[in-house]
Amino acid sequence: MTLLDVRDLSVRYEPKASRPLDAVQEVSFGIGPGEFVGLIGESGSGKTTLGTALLRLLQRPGRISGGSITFDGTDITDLPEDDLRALRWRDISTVFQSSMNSLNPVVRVEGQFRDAIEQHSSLRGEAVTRRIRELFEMVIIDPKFMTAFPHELSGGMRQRVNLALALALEPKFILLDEPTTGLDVVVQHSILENVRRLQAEQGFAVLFISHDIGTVLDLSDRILVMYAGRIVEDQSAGALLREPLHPYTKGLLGSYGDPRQETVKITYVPGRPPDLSLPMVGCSFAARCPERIDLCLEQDPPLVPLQGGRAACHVAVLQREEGGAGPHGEPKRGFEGPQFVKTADESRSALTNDVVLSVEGVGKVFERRRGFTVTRTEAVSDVSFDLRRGEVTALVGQSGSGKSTLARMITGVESPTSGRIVFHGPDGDQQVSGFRGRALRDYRSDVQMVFQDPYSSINPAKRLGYVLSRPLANYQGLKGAALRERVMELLERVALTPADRFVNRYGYELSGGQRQRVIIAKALAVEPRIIVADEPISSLDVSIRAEVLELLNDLVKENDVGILYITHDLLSARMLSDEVIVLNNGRVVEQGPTLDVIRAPKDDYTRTLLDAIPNPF
Amino acid sequence: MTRTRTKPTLIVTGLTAAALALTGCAGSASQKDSKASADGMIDQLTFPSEADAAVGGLVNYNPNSPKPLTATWLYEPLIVRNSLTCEETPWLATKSTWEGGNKLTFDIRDGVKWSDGQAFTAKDVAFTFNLMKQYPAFDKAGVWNNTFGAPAKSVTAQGNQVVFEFTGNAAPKYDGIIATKILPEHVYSKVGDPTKYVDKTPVSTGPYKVGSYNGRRLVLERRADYWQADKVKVQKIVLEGQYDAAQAALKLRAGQLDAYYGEVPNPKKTFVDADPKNNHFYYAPNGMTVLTGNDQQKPFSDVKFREAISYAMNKQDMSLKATYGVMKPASQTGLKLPSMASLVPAKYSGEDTVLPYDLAKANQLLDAAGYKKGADGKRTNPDGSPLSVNFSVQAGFIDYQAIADVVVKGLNDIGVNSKVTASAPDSVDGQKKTGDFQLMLEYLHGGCELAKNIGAKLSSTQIPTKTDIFPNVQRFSDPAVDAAVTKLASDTDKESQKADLAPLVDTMMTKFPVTALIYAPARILYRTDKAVGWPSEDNAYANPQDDKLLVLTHLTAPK
Amino acid sequence: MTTDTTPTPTPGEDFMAEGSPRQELAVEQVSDTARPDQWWQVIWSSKKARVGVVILAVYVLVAVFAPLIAPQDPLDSSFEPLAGPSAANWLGTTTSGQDIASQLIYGSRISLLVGLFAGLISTVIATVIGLISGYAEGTILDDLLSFVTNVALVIPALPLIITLVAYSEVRGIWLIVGVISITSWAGAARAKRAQIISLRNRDFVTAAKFSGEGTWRIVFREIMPNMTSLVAASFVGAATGAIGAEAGLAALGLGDSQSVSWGTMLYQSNAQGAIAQGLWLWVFVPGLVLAILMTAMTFINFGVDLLSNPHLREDA
Amino acid sequence: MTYFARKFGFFLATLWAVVTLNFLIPRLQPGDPAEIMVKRLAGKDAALDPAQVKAMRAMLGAPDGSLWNQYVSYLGELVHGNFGLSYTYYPYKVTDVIAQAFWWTVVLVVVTQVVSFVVGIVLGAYAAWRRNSRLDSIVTLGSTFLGTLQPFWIGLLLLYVFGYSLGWFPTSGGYEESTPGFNWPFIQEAVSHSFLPALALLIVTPIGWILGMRNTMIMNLGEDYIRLAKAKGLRDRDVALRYAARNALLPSVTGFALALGGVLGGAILVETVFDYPGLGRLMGEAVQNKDYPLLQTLMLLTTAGVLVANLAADLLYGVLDPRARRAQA
Repeated sequence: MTLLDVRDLSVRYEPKASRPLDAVQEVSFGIGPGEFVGLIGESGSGKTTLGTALLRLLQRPGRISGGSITFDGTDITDLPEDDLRALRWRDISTVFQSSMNSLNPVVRVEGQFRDAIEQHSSLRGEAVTRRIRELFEMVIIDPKFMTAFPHELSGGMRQRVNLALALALEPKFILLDEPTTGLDVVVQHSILENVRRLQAEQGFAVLFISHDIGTVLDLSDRILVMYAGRIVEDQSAGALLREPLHPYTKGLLGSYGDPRQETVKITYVPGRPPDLSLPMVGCSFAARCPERIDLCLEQDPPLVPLQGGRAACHVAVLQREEGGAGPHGEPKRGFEGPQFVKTADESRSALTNDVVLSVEGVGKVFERRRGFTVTRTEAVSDVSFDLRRGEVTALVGQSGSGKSTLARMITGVESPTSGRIVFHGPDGDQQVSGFRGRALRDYRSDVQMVFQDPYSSINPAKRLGYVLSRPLANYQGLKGAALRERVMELLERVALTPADRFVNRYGYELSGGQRQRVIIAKALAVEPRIIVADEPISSLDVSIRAEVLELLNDLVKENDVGILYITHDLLSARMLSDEVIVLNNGRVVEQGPTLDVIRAPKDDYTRTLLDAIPNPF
Repeated sequence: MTRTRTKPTLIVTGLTAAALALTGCAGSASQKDSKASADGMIDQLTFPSEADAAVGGLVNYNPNSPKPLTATWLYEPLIVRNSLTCEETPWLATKSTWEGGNKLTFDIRDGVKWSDGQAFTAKDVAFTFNLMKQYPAFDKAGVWNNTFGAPAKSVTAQGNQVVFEFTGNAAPKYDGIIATKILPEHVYSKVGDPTKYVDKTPVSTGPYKVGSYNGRRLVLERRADYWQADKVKVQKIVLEGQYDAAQAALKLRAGQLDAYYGEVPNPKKTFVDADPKNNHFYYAPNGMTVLTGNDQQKPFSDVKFREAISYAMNKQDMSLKATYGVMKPASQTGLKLPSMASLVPAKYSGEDTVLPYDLAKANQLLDAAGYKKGADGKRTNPDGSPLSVNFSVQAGFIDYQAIADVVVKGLNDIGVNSKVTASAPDSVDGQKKTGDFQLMLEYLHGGCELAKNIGAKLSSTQIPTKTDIFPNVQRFSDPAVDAAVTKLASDTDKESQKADLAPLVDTMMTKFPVTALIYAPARILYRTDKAVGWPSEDNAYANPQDDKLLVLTHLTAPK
Repeated sequence: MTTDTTPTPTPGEDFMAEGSPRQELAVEQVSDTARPDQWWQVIWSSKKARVGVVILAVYVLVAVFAPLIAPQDPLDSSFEPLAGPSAANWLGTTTSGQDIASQLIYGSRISLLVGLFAGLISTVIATVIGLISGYAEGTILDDLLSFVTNVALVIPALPLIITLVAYSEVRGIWLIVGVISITSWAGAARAKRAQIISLRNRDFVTAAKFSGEGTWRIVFREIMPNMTSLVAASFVGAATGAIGAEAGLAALGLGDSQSVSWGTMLYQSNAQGAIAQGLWLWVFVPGLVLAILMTAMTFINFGVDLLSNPHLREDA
Repeated sequence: MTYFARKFGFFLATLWAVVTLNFLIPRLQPGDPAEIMVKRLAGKDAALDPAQVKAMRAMLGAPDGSLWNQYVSYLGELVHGNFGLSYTYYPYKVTDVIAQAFWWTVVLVVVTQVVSFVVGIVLGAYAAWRRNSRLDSIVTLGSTFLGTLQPFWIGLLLLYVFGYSLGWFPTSGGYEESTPGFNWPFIQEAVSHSFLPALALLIVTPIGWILGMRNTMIMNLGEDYIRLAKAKGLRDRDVALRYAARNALLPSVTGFALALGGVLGGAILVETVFDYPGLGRLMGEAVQNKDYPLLQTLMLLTTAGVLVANLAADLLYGVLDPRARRAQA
């Protein structure tokens, strides 16, 4: 018997001012008691909407427009709020994505447990406190933090608290909506361990929503893959890994690879998901699908049982029906789309070019004066490395490891407190330290930056043409037709073609990958010697990350620019960089040619980072 | 239209009024009043508060403080002079005598008692004036300085007389001296600096003593031992509240006020019509609004121009628009008529000295004087330069603004290009001091001390300075007139004063230093249900606004 | 790109939008789904704002065409004073024989002019000070400007306005505009400072620095366009406040007494004890039309608020 | 520590700026207090008697010396708590005069502010919670319209309807026949006299709170912790009060302090319309009379009050919002 039974569930957003949108379309699935189910999909696929609908927390203009949700035998689709209340938290609880905001900022943590517990149980007073203490211990947090305010807890602690809160009444079902997004890999890992352990102990059912198939694979019994508001594949974790049915699932799996291998291939799914507010004919993935056949453009594939699971793909069905021998060929395990390949040889040829910038024993200490006490924080200490023309140096570490401080020093925003940074420019060597005004501006014609968040790094009020033309006008004094021509060139250079379709667009009209291309084009505009790329792929959907990496890789080769690639992810470092520097707490713990570091890590920390790479293979 | 009410600047007060002005049915205290009692006595009359203080509870009866709770009913002057007819009524002094202009003697009344029972003597009077010498801030009459006449040498009590000796002619100081409130020596000699003395327990000679004060409502009780107690029929006077026009009208209509002295626009409609039997008003001409050009600048430096425009003034219209027709057009003599009719020189007596509104004549005079009309209908100066007049009017003075509109219309009608600029009243005062103006409205007071009023208006010694506004705002200067004013000032004799006045009136009528427009009133609105005997047009025995003590002695219960 | 079925018509969609029903092969498509609604659509989507816009439009029309609409010259005092409503004088006449209806109609000009200009000036001051101060957050310049802003914020405005107006030599509409402007900018400046502080650390600002943009250009060309809704809201708010302030000042007798405005009408009517004389319309109509105009403008701001605060949408 | 030092430093600096402005503004005005006083006293001002003006100047003794000297001595006097003698109520001290009016206004303003704040917050929160309901529309639209009415106009209307037509309330003053003090007749009178002014202020002021609260609350209702609270199955009332309203209240608290300045300004109009014996009317009178010492002290008092209120709001904010507390630590 199923605990949660979802049948033909549809959710529709009907904003007054714009087109209605079916965010979830006729979704059906079930979750058994104690089952751990993963729900994967990229942003906009409707997975969070689905989760919200299951909790009956949809807000206008969203509403359940069809289907039913049955929980433990009770149809909760239209259950009145008063009846639903009895079910909430006692049977169904949740951990939301944003650990920052899901606790009431002005109430002590204890109070937020207490109200839920007192609402749904007969525990009162000291008994409640005892229960909360118990819960804290369960998620491995010192119970003294019970009386803390949410902002006094670190992000990881807060998410553990949320987890403890979800478990407060020993529910039968917990919805985890990207519970570890935004947290450090290491923290992420320990929280997920915790979840797994508790689930094993207490036997609640979980629906785990994530955009990252890697995190879910080893936790889940079963995985649902969602694309464009529908479930396109439903298989047990093992089967899915062994034999993914839907090309999209293959694309997701293909985004990962083993960085230790001789040749690493990672694939990406080009393009972007369809606009759900427009009517659709055929398969919603067809536009991006390398295995597409004509039927896909005409008929929407239903989700049908296949290979013990379910899939919504004409090709997969036909291939299985034909037994692999028919016109549609063998089922393929990998994604047949574009891929980015890096061989060991490529990596070995590194560290031979001219040095354009050298970091020599650099340290940075921040002093904060509070009253009479001065707090000194050593953000970076004694870091040395070189950036070379046409090569990529990866700076790997978690947030707080000092990577961003280094980037700020290299881009001249801040000065090192010890050591020095020397730029070997066309006008001779130049010490980089706390430039101001004109000097900073001049230096930036040689050093450019690619930002982490492509959504906020393009001015939403300006057209792309304007954004790209500014550095050209400022540094190269281009005007009029010459300027426009150069802008077009840049767009073509980063494969935003035809350029005239993009030049008058706004940033928000583009997909994340396209936006990141614009940022890269902008960085290229001034023909810099160095580009500092600060986590350029971390906020992109997994399925398109390789696309941006590939572009960066091409740039290094063709433009002979030196890139400082900042990341927390060793896989992408392997794909892109020639040299890796692993930073931990402001210190270099390991440094060397990429392959050496990855294949023979000497430091524990490096190993932790390597372990954090999801390895579906 | 004197600027009697406090209309400048913050006139929210005006708003209140409007609403209040409705039906006035909020009955309370003063309603349960008094009908005439058998002995002709009146139980109680209610007047508006004299100290227009926003906060109550700050008790001070010191008559020389800026805002005593009452300046009328406690301390008394030597002589009350009706400022309309200039008749004198002996008060604490029974008689005054000038010897030349240098020596003034008062005979002090016997049998007057201070309210604490001590006898009032000439020494109190001498004390009061000598106090002014010691504390110039007390010297409101200017006895010891040289404003309007020579300073005093000494003031001494000689038996029941008080003798003032001056260093020179001091005749114009008379008004100030007789109006000075006499203080008890046995109290004020012990208080140190009298200007800083907070007088909470007044010892006075007046008809009333303080009954109670709760911070808002001052109740004054009749003194049975008052020296002319037989003439005082009102048992109790209540001073309560400050009202603006409409509010006052309402209170009056409701019988919650028995008299009001501020401006009430359209008194007939807002007050009298509500109860024509009991409700009355008397707006006595007390001075006049005059049109003042800067006589030292073109075009107003030209007598012919001043004359011409004087005929373009539609005074009837001004009267109507600014005063609802209550105040009549004023005589160009500069004298308030009819109350000063006797002072009009023979040359003009019997003649209508109110200039007619005659555009044709004005045009003709301008043509003759060389102010040619251009094709656009606008005149130019005789030298051909463009002629334009900027009229500064006190912003917020509604009646002035109404008059200004009529003035400008008249000027434009005769081709004198004019426009009105509204400025803050204080700025207009500033212009008076600097002379940086072309044309404005102003007031000519019709007081009894002619030299201080019409005289000062014409005397070149009275041109405003950078720090002080003196009356000759138009900056008229004529040595012959100055001599006449000096003569007038030094004369203490009525008949010779009349003769001295003749050249001044003549100057007004022929040189047009300023143009008289309409009279400005001293006002009273009153009810006759509790008391009768108020001054009126037919019986102008007192200036209704200034001579309240005198009015009191005329009030009796209605028959 | 084949477009074989008619796309659902969407307001504001241009011919380049590739949202065809068959989105096949649209690998590099540029979508318009993420495009925010156009500002007029957002404002118009609020019923309150619609009502406000319509009312304001009526007022503007009346002001523009006042000479055509008004039956009389508002300053012509040649009518019989204190007349009741008639064909010539729709709302009767004042004590000085002026036509009340015409004054009312012409009065809209002053109110709208003051609202427009005082709103503009105050918004410009607030924007410049707020933006510079916020962009320079943490520097002496910011401390200084914040200090000035805070001082301006705590000083009670009305006494300040009264004193300033009383001080001035000549009272004209521009004085009123000026005084209102310089006493009303502080709150908006503070809001803008807060807003730019949240915007100035966005990556696009850093990106602009890397493009070699100067500070002024970054503040006014890069950041400011992202604050248009806030600027618009503060303009409408400032204009509404200015209209009220003008009326208040005029009603205190501190207005431009040579021009006809609703405030001066109130002042004159009260000073003349209009209610006592039964001239009801003279007192209450100006106050009412004023309140309606200000309400309409506040309604418009409900719509403008939707721009900067999408949470508020979906209502009305 | 630094937080408080900074706040207090700012407080002092602002106070200084305000003191200086207070000193300058009245002096920048044209008009001579002595002349004005004589005009008002004489009652027939245009006939300005130079002798009286002279006497008055001697009495008021001001202003003399250069502006700078005046300023220095002004500051010196302030430091000693000596605000001078009022011109209008000479020879009473400014502080005595203000003491008379102080409580009238403080009671009026505090009561109306607190009531309108509470009413505004409650209505705003309720409107947001029941968003798009009929009540929401009535509250938003109604408060908008009322909030745009001019205070004096409202005052007139109230006076006419309740004071004169219906006669329910007295129309002017703060009391009538009773003796001020803690006695029943006085309190009765004071309350009935304050009712209409308070109502006039109450009609106009809540709009800001209503709309502000409604908007923040609507924004807060979209926050995750609200969703979580709902998911926890808490009762609506708890979610609305403990979660949504509690958080939405925060911005209004600082707003409350700032609004005091505006209210004192508005009190000038309302107090004048109702002839209410408070600070607002006193200030109007002081402006008219060019009573520099009184005007300066009143403006100083008002701004200092607003400043103190701001400081208090900052501190209160720390109590209400634990996040701010850490920033202060």
